[in-house]
Amino acid sequence: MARVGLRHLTVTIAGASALVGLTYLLDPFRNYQLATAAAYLCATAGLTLLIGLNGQVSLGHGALMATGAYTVALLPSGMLLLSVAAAVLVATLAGAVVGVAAARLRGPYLAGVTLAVTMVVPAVTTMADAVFHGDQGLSVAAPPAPLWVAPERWQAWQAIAAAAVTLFVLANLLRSRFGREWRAVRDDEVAAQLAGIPVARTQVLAFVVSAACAGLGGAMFAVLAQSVSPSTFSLTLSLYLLLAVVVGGLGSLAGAAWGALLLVLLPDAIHSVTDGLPLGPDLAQRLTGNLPLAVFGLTLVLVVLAVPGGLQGLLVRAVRRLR
Amino acid sequence: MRPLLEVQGLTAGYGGVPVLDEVDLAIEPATICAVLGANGAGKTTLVRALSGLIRPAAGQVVYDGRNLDGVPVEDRVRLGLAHVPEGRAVVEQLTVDENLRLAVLWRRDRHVRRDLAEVYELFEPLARRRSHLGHQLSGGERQMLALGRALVAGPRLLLLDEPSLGLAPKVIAEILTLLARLRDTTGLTVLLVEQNVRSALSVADRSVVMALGRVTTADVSDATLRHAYLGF
Amino acid sequence: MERFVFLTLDGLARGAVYAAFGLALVLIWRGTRVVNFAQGALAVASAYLAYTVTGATGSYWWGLVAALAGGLALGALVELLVMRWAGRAGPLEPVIAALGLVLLIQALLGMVYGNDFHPVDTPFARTALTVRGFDLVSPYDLFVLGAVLTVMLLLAVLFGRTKTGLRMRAAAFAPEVSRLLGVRVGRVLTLGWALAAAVGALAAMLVIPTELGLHPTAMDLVFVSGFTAAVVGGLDSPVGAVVGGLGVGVVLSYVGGYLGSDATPVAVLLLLLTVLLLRPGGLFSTVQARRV
Amino acid sequence: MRTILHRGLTLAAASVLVIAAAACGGGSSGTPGVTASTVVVGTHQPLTGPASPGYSKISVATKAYFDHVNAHGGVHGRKITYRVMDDGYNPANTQQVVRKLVLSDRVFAVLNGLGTPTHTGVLDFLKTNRVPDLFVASGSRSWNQPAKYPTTFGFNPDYTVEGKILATYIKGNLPNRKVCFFGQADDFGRDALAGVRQVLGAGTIATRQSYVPTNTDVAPQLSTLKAAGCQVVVSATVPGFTALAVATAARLGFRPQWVVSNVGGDKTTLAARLGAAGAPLLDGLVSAGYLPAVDEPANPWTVQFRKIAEEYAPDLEFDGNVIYGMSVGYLFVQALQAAGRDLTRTSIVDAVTANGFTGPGMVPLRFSAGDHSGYGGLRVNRVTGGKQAYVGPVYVTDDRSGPVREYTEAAPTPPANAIPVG
Repeated sequence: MARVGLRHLTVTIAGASALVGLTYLLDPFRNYQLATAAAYLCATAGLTLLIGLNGQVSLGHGALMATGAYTVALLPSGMLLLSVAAAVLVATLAGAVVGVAAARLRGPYLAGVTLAVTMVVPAVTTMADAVFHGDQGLSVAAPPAPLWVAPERWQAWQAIAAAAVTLFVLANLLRSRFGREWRAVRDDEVAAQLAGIPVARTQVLAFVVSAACAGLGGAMFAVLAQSVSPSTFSLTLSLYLLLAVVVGGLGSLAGAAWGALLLVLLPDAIHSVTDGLPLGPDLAQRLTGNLPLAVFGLTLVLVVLAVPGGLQGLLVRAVRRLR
Repeated sequence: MRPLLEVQGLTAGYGGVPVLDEVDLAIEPATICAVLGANGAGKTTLVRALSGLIRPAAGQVVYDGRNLDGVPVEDRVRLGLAHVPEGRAVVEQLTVDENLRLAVLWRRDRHVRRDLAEVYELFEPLARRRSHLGHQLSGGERQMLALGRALVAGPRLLLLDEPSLGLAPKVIAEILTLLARLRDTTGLTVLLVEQNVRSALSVADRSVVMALGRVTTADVSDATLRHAYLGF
Repeated sequence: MERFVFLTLDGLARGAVYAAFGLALVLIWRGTRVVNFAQGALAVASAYLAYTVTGATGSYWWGLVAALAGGLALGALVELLVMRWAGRAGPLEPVIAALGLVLLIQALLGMVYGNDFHPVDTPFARTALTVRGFDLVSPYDLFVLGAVLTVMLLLAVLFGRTKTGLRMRAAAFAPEVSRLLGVRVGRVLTLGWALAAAVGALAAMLVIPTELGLHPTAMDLVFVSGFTAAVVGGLDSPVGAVVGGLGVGVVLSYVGGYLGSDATPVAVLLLLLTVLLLRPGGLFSTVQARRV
Repeated sequence: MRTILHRGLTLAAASVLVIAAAACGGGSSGTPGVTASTVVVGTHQPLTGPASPGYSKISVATKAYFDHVNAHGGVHGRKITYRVMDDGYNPANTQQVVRKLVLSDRVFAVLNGLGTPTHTGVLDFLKTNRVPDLFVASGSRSWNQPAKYPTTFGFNPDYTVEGKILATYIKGNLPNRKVCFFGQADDFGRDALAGVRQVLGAGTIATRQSYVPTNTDVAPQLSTLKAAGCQVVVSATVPGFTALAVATAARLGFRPQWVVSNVGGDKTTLAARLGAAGAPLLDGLVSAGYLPAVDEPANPWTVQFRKIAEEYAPDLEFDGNVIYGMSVGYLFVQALQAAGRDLTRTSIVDAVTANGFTGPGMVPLRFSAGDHSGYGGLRVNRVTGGKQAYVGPVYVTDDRSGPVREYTEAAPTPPANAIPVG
């Protein structure tokens, strides 16, 4: 166990160092995209664990990210590390509350409750307007980057660090007794119960862990954007997270990484393509904005129909064939 | 006489693991053929392959001179091939009457009403519980319903998967007697999958034993079979 | 008292639409164990078709017919082209495919019709009938209630009294047994999707004139309410969808009227939690709900 | 374990490839986005999603205006390239697209970024990168913080100014009526209400109701207003909800005098929302504006803008959003001219701060070293017989307790071709 942990640590440090090295090759915009992808990764990794390993579907992870983001925004800006830790703690508590309800519910019923949780976010920010400042949101004064590093690179480092911690913790959890119990519960609840696994507790725990990851992702969102507002954490975000983990490859941390990368790169890539097309003003007006959405939607449908196991599954098969 | 059902080199399985390994089998019309064998021998897989629920990896099934390859499940019943799956598979959310009517929805002829009435005559208890839901029935009643539902379609070949499972000996005897009677009066052909060897053999014209996905003993006398299968 | 009556009637008129929409979700859930997240987008697409037809013929009713026919066709197409092939890897894949369809359909509508709101006329006046100074319902509200009631009766007859309905119920509860009995389950599922999409299209036709107007995202919020309604009622129960829909409509109206519009999402969450913690499968999750 | 390591490294390597392949160097010296023959500016707009109706026309109109200017030789020999990015009114997308504009496309300035929650999120980023952030499309007061955000400038009169002017109209023209308020449950509604109270007095609002954009059932609120016997309803609403409120009130038999905020009071937009059957309900509606109106066929600005729209965006339906987009373009061209031939980010910020711009707005902009808020006044308009025409005097005021004053100078007239003369 300890040896596995050590290996995970080595891999994590190696991977994170490679990415930090990468930040020196990228221009500031790509660094910001990398930072955003890393922030998404915190959330998608937790979500893929919840869905892929525990079979629970949540449409509420956007709301859990919001709890983390608002925590960072509301705490004094001086000690970023402390506010991020507090954000994870608050999201964990929120996850525990939702998770207790979730342990009793299955499939679409859980989806329904988590959907309602997502819809509550803007309502709460409006009702407690004095604290959350409604639709306009709050600004986040993150400590500035050190002078010797470009701000976008610094942001990328922060997000990479958060993602690395998330992946390290999750990888170790998956190898532990908890990980085995999660999988057992997903495969066959009754059998798991007969084998003496406390099913409800396991499910609550899975929800709590993934909520903590979402909280960290949300906190990073706040730091990167230097602001939080409810429309960032709308239902769309929750759905996109879901899309990312499925298209990336459900249940695998690598798949979560592909999904996170996709969320950032795909809209941008499609926009670049449509930008290059010679279009009349009327056609351009109709296509701008709509064409990327159409391509995104079509991609999703095609991946589901033609690429089971998502991108990671595709990659694994390709590597196998090469050998 | 030409066999009603001819199986040649049938190989099938789930997810690449073969469960049936080149099975050959032939059943004459108006006979009862018992397929015996231990749990996991491949009996249920054989029946599912015959009715088309799983696609065979190799081999062929010829029914009444026609190769069934590519004929979907729902068309096989139209050709006169009825399958009563293991565990009776009564649709619990439907009433007895609905379960029965479900089996004749595809029929366009005028005798549907008469055939339904006949089944209710044949299985007295069902008539009394006509409007009860499937999940309210006892095990015996469910078996009657499943059998009646298969018969009302007017099949020529009946595939019965473990009809005796969980039933009282008296009920089992009644069912088997009925099968024998139908064979003699209407010329019904039956493929009877059973673990309950004694009762199966009491009506079977012929029996085969399956083990590890193959037909190991075909056309054997009572004694050999008993020896091979039960060890006495 | 006057206000209470008003809010109740207002809530019921909206709830009827949620009920119809929830019912469409239930139809598909029972047949395929899929929550059709694309239902709102399909319904909006049908409503755009109606918009075009009404624009060309000048008749609301031809538009309504076109929406229903378009809903049938779209539902069948989605089942044949996408959903039939999407459910093989796991339960989540159809959901993702449906979400992909939402993006695709909304984007296509935006390209064809533009991202503007189009006003949609109602066939009856929306002015409330007043009885001794009380605002009661409008003729249009009555039309909505009547249309939803008619559809429910038709569906009840279809499911309870016809051969097709028997096939659909059997295929939903026991697809394999149904196939063994000669039911062409594939066709039945296609029909189920077609019917559900038509019911969804009707809901869209009824609700869009009362909201901001026709827009690719016009049904997003209705989807959330309709889904909530179906979950509260129990996804396996058509009766549950109807009760859930009316319940959600009335609760939203009371909360909006007495506490303020910003509190309604919180009320929805509390309603869901209360119902589901007492009955994790929804209000009508038990045996008696299994009959249509 | 080796597989995990392997996968990790594969992933890292692949990411390097993907991102590096996508990366494109854009290193050029001098002012970003400016060459001898071009100047590139960018914007974020809701082209898709629920906020897109109406607003998605603005950037098309601005672009059409720039095409018109480019066809006449550009500004100081530079053609204007307008890069419009869709953010779907989602602040997270705004973050991405504005960074793409600034860091990757290297735009000279961000022009007319639309929306309060969306634009609030990029203020700090634009400040850090010293990007001129001109003429934000929203009436929030946040854009007026010269000390904190020295490069950000507003455009719209803020909601408080508007509230004060609408209240002045009520005081003068609708005395002794029961005045109520219906507003969006955020800064928009709050700031407008503050302005109304400033003029009418805190205790004079009989009943207040609010809505959230995610709940389209406004019947409960309007039945409350009806029950309270409101005669005048001041409505701080976006167009969709103005239309919804007017239609819902009508079906409840409630016909108050509507006094609607500028952002939600454009008759063309509202009539399109209400349809042929509902449009007559708008008769008598009072709102306010600060730009030339669609229904003023004789106004030379309207004539010119309509001509430009017909030439460069022929399929665009001409409404208040189009005039708004063209006015933004006109103001930006004025600023470019004032910044001089040697265009830098500092020179344009200085030019905007120096102000002195005239037209197409009928009141002056408030820009100065200590004030970055946009237009400082409005003129009340009224729908009569299906036409929305200005009535009464032009008013100017501030967003605090200053008085509401009449502005008496004549409205500016457009130069030839509606291109400002440098």
